Amino acid sequence: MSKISAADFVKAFQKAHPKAVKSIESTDPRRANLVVNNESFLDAAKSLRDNFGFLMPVSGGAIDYPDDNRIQMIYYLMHPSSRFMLTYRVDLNRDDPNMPSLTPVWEAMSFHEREAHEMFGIEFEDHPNMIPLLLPPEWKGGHPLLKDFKGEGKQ
Amino acid sequence: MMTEEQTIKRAFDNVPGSGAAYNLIDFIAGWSRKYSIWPIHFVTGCCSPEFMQVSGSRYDMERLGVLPFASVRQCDCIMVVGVVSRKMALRVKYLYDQMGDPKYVVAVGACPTGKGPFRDSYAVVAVDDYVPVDIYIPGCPPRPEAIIYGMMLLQEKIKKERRIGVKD
Amino acid sequence: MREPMIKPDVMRISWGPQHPMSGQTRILLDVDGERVHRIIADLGFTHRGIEKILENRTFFSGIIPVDRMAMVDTANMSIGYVTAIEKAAGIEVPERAKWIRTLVCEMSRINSHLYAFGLQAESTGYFPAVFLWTTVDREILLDLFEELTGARWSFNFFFPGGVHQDLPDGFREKVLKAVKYLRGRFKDYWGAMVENPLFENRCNGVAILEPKDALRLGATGPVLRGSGIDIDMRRDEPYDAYGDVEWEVITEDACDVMARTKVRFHEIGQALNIMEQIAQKIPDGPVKGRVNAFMRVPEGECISRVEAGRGELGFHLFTNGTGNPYRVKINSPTLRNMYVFERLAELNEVFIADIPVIINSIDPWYLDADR
Amino acid sequence: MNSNTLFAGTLTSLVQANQFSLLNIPSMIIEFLALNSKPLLQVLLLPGLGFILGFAIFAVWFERKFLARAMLRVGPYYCGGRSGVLQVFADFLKLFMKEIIIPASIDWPFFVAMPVFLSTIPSLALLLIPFDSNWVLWDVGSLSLPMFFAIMGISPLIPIFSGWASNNKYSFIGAWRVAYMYISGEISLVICAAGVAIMAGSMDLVKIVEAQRSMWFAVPQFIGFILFFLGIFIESERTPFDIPVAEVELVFGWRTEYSGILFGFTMMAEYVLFQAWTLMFVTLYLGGFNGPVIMGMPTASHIFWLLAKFMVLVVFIILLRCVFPRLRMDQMITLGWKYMTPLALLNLFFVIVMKMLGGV
Repeated sequence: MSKISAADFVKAFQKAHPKAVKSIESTDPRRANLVVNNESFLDAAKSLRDNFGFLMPVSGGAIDYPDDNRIQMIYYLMHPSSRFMLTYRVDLNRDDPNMPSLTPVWEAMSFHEREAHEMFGIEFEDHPNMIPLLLPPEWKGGHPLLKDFKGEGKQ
Repeated sequence: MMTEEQTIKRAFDNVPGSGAAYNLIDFIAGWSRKYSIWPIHFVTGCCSPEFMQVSGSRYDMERLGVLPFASVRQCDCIMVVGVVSRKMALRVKYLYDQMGDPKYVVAVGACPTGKGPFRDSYAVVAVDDYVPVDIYIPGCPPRPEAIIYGMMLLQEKIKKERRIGVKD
Repeated sequence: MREPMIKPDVMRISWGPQHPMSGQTRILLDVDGERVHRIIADLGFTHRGIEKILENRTFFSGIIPVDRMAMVDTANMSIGYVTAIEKAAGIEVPERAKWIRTLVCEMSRINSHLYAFGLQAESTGYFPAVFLWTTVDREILLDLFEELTGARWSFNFFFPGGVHQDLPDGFREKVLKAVKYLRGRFKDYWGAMVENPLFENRCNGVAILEPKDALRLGATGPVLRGSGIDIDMRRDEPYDAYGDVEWEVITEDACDVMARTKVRFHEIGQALNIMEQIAQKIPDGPVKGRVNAFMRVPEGECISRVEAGRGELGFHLFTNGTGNPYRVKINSPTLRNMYVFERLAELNEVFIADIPVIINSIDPWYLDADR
Repeated sequence: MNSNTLFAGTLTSLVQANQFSLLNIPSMIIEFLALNSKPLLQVLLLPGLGFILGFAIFAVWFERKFLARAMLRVGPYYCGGRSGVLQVFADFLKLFMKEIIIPASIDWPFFVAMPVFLSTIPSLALLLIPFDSNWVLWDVGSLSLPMFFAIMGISPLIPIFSGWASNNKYSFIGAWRVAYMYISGEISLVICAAGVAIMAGSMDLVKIVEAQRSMWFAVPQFIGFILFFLGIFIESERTPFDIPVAEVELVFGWRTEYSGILFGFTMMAEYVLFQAWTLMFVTLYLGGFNGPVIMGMPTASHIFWLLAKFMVLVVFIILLRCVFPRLRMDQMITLGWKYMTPLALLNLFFVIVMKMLGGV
């Protein structure tokens, strides 16, 4: 896999997918942030893997912004030869958070999507095995990492 | 448990010297149980490396006859080592139920005792909501000396136990 | 678990959480005789909600639960969080404090790898000799930790802006002595484990993880480097004094359990080198800056990535100008490696007897996977 | 007197000899004891109960203390005056007074009966071992070697039955591991023993021992010696062949479900098996009760020599426990069928050639 710097990647991706990109920036030679539209999310992910060489999934997680009524889902990807990290993000509607699963693209995102599902209530379409990862199966207390989670335990 | 023992006792109560015999049996049982505490290979949380050090070479709990065993059927003691989450607490209860009768529970560390550093967590419970605990050893993690002292307290407790004999 | 069985005539074994080799997780195995067709990991038995706890605590008191994420690797856990806070708040760390942090982190790494060896030896049925030798040798490190920080395992020694105490008198000589002793001991371990033919039988060629699979499945740490890919956060994103001391990234090309064990062996060698260099040429100066314990961090986000004993540990810290973090996302190494472990049965022919060996070659610490 | 009968005079013959009356009973008992003092001593002490129990108690204590030293620690210490000698008694008494759990789903008659057979069957085989030329408790003449293997052939069935009866997945896998392991391990042992019998010209264990007066069979049959030594580990399920009870893989193998004193029996059975096979090894290859040959002169044969060789071997075998990891099941089967059995046949071939050339 050829080497590419984070700044070059930013330019190249913006050129390749001008419509998909909501915002893209590289604040640091080892970091790049990319926010894409909801619709072109899956295609952009496939392009990242196949054309840009982000072969290595690192992690995935979400963050809740109740004031803006959105949940941002973040995937952490690594470029194995040039060793910079891309945070690949998408904004979801907080009332009905659903999005296509990236498990078909990066297999190892399975655990992280399961975690985001139970912690934030995000529905992932086409996830092969959506069962709780960390919380007990009989858990009924809601989604703990949402900002309005108050309860402790079963309710 | 208690009722069965009481009927046994009632059957021979009129025989002279039965109290002494019961006390003798209790003494032997207490002695043997005291020196042969077999805790189960079971870790619930993060005090496990300290528990490993205690059963390891410098502190060597086998001096007291404490020998960890693999299967719950053969064990006498659950050492709840470290934080107990909701998912794990059920398993602690299952294990306690599966264990053969003279059975003891030792809570090692601050987390099973109260909730320790995770006091404000939604997923952590105190273990004594689920199983009865004999000895609490506080600390995060407790020092090896504290764990050994806790086991010695358990030994004292077992030695004084009167299951069929005359209770003081 | 609601997952269906892969074949109707296999037996599903529940392995743990009470099992001598399961640790704090449950593993479901679909076995046909001795062959394992499928591994399913059931995590979450030590889920404490650390990410939620951190949101409700100040930056300083958040270090305490982060410290307890991996008890054998405490320093490398808290260094990640502390580095993230320093980046977000723009705090400068004195040079000497950086060197002391590196020293403690490397001691912690040795501690963690010793734990891995001990269990690796035990998982092959080697219980008596090697497993308990590691406990003796770990005491050497624990004594050093205790002298330096006051606690054996969970020292909350790092904080944004420095470390709590300077090195005590005579500590550098003790470190050099310990390094010399441990070098001698590791020759013993090498002879007893890597060069023992029966141990080689159990480990060579077991659970092969090809480099492309290692990348695809997101392996990290010694598992990734055992597959021949040299990614090490200490070199790629140097933090603390790693840029100033001489060491090298270890990789092995065999891709199997033995390769991962050897990576850990050599990493201990490198860690001993680093410890020696630090003890010899640590600069003078203050060890802590002037930092408000109830500080407010300006709005923003930052990612810190450090190399813990088990692999890359990342903290994604979101701040909103208050005294608490807005959200902390912890990318734990064990969660990534557990996914690799789940898939290893499909990539290789795995027997029941290999399962403990493979688990311990992954070297999981479920408390950091579950958070 | 028929050598096959155990006791010199049975009770019926005593009753016939003295006219039976109640007053005669004490004198009859005394007479019985006097006539049968030696067999009684054998049953109670040397090859019998005392030896088996004493060895099991000693070996458990010794193994725990000795392994503890190898692990750089102390081992049992406080129980029994700073030495831990009473540790085994404490464990046994505790197990004796512990609740026996019989789960609802198991086959309980088998489950309860098997631990009893587990230690009695190897003890039966142990009675065939000659401790001296006239110190054989169960003297079956030229059948003693086949009889030993016949009885020992039954012993692996017991773990298989108990593993099946336990109705536990780990026990079940452990039970089938026992089956695989014994089949692949025991055949080569029988072939090795056949080599010994051919060389000695008899299947009587006493004659086999006496044939080794000038030279132990370990020297001409070195391959068989090594194989049989491996066989002790396989048959008594010791590391590196403790595959059926592999603690880190199957919780306790076929012993997982046993609790209380039943588990105590399974623990004891391990040592009885160990004892029987080690004694057999000494008898077949290390000259049994023969003394060592010093300066070309054989020393007097005595029961002491057997026990001394036995104890040295036991210490050595326990020592080996701390240096080996465990083998995997497929490696064990490969070892048994690809290496041990052909080598045992090679050994047998050498023996036959030597016998034909009249070398021995």
